[in-house]
Amino acid sequence: MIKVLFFARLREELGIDGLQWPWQAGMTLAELLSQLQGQGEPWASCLAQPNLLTAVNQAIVDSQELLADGDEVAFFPPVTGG
Amino acid sequence: MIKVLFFARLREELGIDGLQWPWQAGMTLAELLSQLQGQGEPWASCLAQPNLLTAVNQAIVDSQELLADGDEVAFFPPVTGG
Amino acid sequence: MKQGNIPPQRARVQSSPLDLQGMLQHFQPYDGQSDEYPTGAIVSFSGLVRDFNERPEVTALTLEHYPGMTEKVLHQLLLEAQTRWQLQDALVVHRVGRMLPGDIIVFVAVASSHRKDAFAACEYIMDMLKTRAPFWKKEETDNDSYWVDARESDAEAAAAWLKAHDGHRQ
Amino acid sequence: MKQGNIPPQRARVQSSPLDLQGMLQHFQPYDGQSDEYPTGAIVSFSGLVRDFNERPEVTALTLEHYPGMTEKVLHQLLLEAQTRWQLQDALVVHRVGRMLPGDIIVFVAVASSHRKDAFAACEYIMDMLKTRAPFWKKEETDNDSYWVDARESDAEAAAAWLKAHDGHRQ
Repeated sequence: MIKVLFFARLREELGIDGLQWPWQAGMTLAELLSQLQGQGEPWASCLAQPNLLTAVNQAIVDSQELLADGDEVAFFPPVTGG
Repeated sequence: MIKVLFFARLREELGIDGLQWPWQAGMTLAELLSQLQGQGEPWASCLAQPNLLTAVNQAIVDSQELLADGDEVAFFPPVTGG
Repeated sequence: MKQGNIPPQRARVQSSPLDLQGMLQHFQPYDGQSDEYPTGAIVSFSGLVRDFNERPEVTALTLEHYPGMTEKVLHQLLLEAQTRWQLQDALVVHRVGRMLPGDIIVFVAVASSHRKDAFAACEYIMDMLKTRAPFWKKEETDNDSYWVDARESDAEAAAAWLKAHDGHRQ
Repeated sequence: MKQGNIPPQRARVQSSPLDLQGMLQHFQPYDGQSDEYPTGAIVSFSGLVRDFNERPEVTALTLEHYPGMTEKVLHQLLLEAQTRWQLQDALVVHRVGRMLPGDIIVFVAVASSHRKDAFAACEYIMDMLKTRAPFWKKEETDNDSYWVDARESDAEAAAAWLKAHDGHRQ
């Protein structure tokens, strides 16, 4: 399984702060995103936001990242701290 | 009269922290410096140091500055605070 | 005075209020027992909640973060700064939760032998924090609340450091 | 929070020890009674006596100054910084007399709406102080004492600000 997390505006728009998603061998971050978007609205449009950031195991990565079983994947908007 | 002050290394080398010097109409800072140097050593060499800074009435000025009776003139080395 | 790598404990996230004096107590370079005094410069930055930002009448803000990742990123920024400049110590403390105008959001401090290094390292940590640390601000006015948008100027400030090769921004 | 010109009292010279916490008490932007909260950034600089400088084993230093002129120059630097950047407040406190390694020589703090302005103004004040404020350092080692020479790097740092037109150094 993959542990998926959502933060800030994304968490509010999806109405959920996280979920478990089945892992498949060879799965990339881009595939996970595509499967999540496949659940219809609000997933399709929310996860299509152009500036979306993604972290795997708490490090920001790009969409070609290969996922391992048990990974923690987070989706969030550009950061605004400090 | 002109109130003349010396600071730091200059004060130590001259062995004096200040003095009163007669003012003359039309006197520039360069003339005052020349008169002070005219007192022989250690004045001549001390006041010929290349990086000497001069302030008139507590503002740094160049040697063309015209002096007024009662002015406070200070000579000192480059500053090293902070 | 620490001389090795800055430990993870120097990067903190807390929901309790930050006070400048308390922060600096955590950042005294000498305990009165030191044998060596290499630090010549301490630069600190405090970020405060303003009453204007995206809208003119901000009454409060709430900071959300990504627990675990936040601390890692903040510590990583301290280590990066220590790689770029000669530092004896660095500290970053970021507050989360709900805050009011005037409250301190973030405190950064660095100690170096040289003032130029201390200024550059402190500003670097802040500029990078603004674009890489997973915090999100939601502002409140009297009749609304909204997520703050990321600023282009923050992205530019961070990018300028990455282009800089001499330890200073272009 | 002051909005007009920074008053002369914000530039001080003292022979008693400076402590960071006491300094920041003088630099709290808000008293809990404010109506407005324009300050988003406070940057502070503390300069400390190191145990190495021109020679490797400095045991103490004595700072001489030009009473009267010093305070004028320091206040002038605060006003110049306020002209160049948008500042709500600025403070400079410089110690004179004999000091030991670890002691604070100088403290500068500035408050601004924007962090870039606060960093630049604080560094500007320090760089200008180093070349324009009439202070002179005499260092002691175990068997000698000597006047510190002015540094070329300090003159260059000050000159870089005078060439800068966009509020930042070239």
